[in-house]
Amino acid sequence: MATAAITQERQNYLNQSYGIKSWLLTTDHKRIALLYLASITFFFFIGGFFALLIRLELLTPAGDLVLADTYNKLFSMHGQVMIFFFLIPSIPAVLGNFLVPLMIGAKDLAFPRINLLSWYLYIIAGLMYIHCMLTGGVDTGWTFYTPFSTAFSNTKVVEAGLAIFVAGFSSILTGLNFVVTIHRMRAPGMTWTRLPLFIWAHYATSIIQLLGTPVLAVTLVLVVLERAFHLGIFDPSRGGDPLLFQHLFWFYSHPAVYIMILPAMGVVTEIVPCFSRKRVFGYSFVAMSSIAIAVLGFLVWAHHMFVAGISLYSAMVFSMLSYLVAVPSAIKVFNWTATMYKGSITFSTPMLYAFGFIGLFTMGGLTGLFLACLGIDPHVHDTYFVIAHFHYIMVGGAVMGYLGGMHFWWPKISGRLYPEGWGRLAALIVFVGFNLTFFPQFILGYLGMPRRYWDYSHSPEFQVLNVLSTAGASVLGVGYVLPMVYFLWSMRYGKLAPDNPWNAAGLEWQTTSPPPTFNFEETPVVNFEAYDYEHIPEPEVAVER
Amino acid sequence: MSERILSSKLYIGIWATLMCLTVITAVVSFVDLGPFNTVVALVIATIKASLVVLFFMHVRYTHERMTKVVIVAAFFFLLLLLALSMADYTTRFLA
Amino acid sequence: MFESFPLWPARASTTAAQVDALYIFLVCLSTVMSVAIFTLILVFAAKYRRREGVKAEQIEGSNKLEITWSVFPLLIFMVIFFWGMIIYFHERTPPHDATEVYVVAKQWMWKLQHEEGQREINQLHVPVGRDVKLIMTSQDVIHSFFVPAFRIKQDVLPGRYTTLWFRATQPGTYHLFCSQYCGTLHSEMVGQIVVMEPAQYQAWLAGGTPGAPLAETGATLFQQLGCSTCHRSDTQGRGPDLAGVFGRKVLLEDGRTVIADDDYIRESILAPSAKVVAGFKPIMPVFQGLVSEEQLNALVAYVKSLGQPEKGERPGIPATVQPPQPKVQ
Amino acid sequence: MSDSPIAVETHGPELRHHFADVEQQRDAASLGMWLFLATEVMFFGGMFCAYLVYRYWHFHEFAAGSRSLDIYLGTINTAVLICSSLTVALGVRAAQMGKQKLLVVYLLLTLVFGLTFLGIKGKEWYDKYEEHHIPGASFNADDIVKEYPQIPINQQYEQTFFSMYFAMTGLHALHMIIGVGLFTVLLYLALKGRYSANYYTPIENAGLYWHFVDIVWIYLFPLLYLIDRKPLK
Repeated sequence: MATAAITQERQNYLNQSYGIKSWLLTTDHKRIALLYLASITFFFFIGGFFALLIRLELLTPAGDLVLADTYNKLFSMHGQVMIFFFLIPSIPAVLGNFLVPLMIGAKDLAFPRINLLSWYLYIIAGLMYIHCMLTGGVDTGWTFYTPFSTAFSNTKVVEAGLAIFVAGFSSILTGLNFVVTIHRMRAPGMTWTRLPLFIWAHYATSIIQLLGTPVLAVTLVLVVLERAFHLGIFDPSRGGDPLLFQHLFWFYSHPAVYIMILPAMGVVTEIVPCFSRKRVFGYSFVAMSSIAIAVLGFLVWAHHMFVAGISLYSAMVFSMLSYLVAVPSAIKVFNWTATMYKGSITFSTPMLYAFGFIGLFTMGGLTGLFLACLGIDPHVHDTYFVIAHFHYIMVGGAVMGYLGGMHFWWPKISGRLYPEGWGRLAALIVFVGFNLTFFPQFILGYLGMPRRYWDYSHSPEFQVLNVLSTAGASVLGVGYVLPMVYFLWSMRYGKLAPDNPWNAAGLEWQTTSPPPTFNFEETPVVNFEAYDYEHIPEPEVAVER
Repeated sequence: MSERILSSKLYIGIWATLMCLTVITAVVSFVDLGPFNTVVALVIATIKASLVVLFFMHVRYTHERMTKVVIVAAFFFLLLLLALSMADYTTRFLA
Repeated sequence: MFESFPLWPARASTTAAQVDALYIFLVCLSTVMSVAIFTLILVFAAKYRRREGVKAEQIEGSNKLEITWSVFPLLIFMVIFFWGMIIYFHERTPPHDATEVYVVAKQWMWKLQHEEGQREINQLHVPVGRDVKLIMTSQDVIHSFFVPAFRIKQDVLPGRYTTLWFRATQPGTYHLFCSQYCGTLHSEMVGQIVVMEPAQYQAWLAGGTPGAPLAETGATLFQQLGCSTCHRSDTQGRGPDLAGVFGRKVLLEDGRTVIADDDYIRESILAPSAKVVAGFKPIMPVFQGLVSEEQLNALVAYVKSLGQPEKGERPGIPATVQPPQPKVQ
Repeated sequence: MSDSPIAVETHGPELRHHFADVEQQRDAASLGMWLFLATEVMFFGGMFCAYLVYRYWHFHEFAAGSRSLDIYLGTINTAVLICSSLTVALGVRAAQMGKQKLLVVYLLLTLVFGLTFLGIKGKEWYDKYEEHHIPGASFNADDIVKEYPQIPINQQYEQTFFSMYFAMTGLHALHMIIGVGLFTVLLYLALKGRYSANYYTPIENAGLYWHFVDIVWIYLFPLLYLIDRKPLK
């Protein structure tokens, strides 16, 4: 392994060229990943700010901090920003963009210019959305339910819809790029069964992005047409069926949950073997479960509509199908656990996040069983139970995975080590803060507190749990700011990272940290299986510390 | 890829078939076939679409397995969307 | 400040007991499963933490285990599914003899009307132990009728009826929430369900604002709107005789049959041409925009009250009428 | 699967640096294009789903609305698009053989057919405007109700038919406009002699796009124009 000093002198993708233009016109997937990192972090903190205001408003039962309309805009924009501008691009567009070519031994993604285009589309969408926020915002909830969105809301529905439409194209192009890259750009010897499971997860994610996103796009187009040009498609007073909107919307938006969680599962599947020094238990089952989730994920959407007025019989079918998709998720959890069996486990920050992910995802998944259940859902639907459940999946799951991955690959991305002690502390704070924020919401939900309530002075019995939740949110906020601070700090002051600080398997660790512009000095030839930890020495204690 | 170059006669033959089918489908729509009018219209449309895909889009001659996989996958998911949505609409008002 | 701090909602309907039982089962199951997984992880983390000189043991995987932990959860899931399905079907099939209450939702209030004519706003009085069926529609956007203490919820849609039923078991006052986001004052679209002992309820009915029974209001409207000129009991009417239609199968002009339920009658008033009864022409005027949701409810209640034909089995069902002329689909 | 080594560093201008060879690059471009078309299938699929639902619910109105469309213009437009598909296919063939002049001719012909289609479509839309069949405040289907007294028609549901008609043909036309733009650029580049028998991927992929848009119309034609043309009894 090269010593730190030599690493820094070598040319890499960061010091290859300088200046704004070299970034804004780059086609290097690694630089584009960093562009995405900066932009999604920006939106994460905007969405987080909205969340903060929501939690503050709910501290007291009365609607006393903001106006009702403001509150409605806050939760709508919190949802839209977090989902379309943070979670969906988070792992794929940052870590996936950075790592997919590296992991399969390619010089770049198949279509580097389209990759840059997709970032620009994201930025255009972001600017459109910011414009929408600054000129009044949108109050439809992130779900745009008709006929409220098309005939009743007097906010900027069209602008928000078009912004998300454009963001969708950015997401489609990213997925398209990944699929082609994974099919066509693998290094010699990198067979499908040697692919890291991170790649399998991204492949599955890309399938959803390709086949689901266009349906959302056309649905938003129809909403815009109905609102702006008075076509009668979803509005019952113009002959339409509002439930059709919900069908089309959830056809994308349920699989979209898997766009958010599958890549995080991929990250965890890289971290757990590395810190257990073991190959993944049941490689092919973990790989296939990703594909199964992607496909089955398309069959379950109407479980969001059990009380919406759909037919009893289709509710039955969708409930049963929803249980099918739980099986591959369970398989993954069991396999991660089994991977640790007889390992040689260390507890670095990424591993702590992986533990957190498994724990929170398990709870999120199990509460999903409640919601897919025809007997329970009518009571807990549209209550805080649902809020808690999907935050356990999307924040407890996806964001934990994202942070774990950021820590795991930070040395590769930046060429520097983050402060391990602070990292562990932040992981702990995030875990504690998260549970404190969202666990009380399960109880609130079963008690019957509906979601999207600005004022609950008619039912003050909800207050204690809301106070707990708000307290947790402030802890969680600290937990999220910390990594940003020490990552930024480490870019300048962090110790120089060796090429493979964790002694991890995988091609991305065989190149330098940070990698050169074309990733590998020589095209790697793969003659080993994935997670070949048997033949890799354990890392020096220095990193472990 | 390096596709085979097809003869222009083949293309023109396909084109002529497509034109004929277009006329046929328009004419047949005026004949009362009961519920089969829709079926015939859709079958003809599917034949036409298949001709375009297979010959004009060269899928018949490609050695790429993935192209076919992508086409089949796209229509499979489209069918899922239609079938599962209709599962609701056809049974919604059953007593 | 914190008057009460409940962790479990009141349980005040027959459905609530069923839902709670399944919920408790699921909570136990989830607890067992998560505790099992967390324990395993913690035990592995402790037992197999890195030690000097001890190497990890490489294990490829095990098909047996994989199949076990796929099939076994699936079986449990199917139990949950069937259990849930039974409750759902029960909850979604109102008993035939239930007392009916018409609910009209609008931004941001609930308007309710009893069969007996009492109108209420944001409040519903019901007696203990009687089945109550809610027939609901919305004047504007989608709302949702949610009573946590009854564990029931149903979205209320514009342009059609949705129904919900319950049988209250405990006297008391319970929350009524709108749980589908419906605009600015969504969180103020709340009300109360007052469950009373039957005797008290009778007293309340007697003392409440007098109003004509819903069907009676409907009958008046039926005359005023001129419906009765065509819908007559002699066979001269240009529209089908409505006596005894409700709840029966009706043969349509295009060969389909439908059940003449609330939704069908509603649709036939608002958009008469959509499902024309066999043997009649689509000549009825459209009443969309001419009648309010409340008037519509009254009309539906009236048609319903025409109820069963007398014992003599009048051929009240247009299905038996011979079509006067062949028709195009 | 191309598992060929990525070693060649020197390459011609048409090979991008990160590909191993021209074949890998072309395979990638082709797969990318097909995947894009798959997303387009789902994009139109959402609308087909809406169409199917409402046609099932409001069959009479859909049938009457369909009758009111101009079947001659519809059929002619279908024929025009099929002709354009032929010229595209022949254009790709010309490119494959490196016949640059022929390529230019076919590209031009395609543009002519494409614009003809849009022109006829525009005429049809204008007719709808004249007939007050454009959904919105001024929508009025009295003429249809009068013309087909045998069919029970609800004007609101009739509006739904025309909403679907405009949404579907509108988004199809938008795709046509994009296609015309694309082919204009190709024409310009072909005139500059950019394409050869070795490099014609853009022609081929734009051709795939054009054929796809044609296929969408092949379905839209019977679904919108031919719902029910049987003689009324």
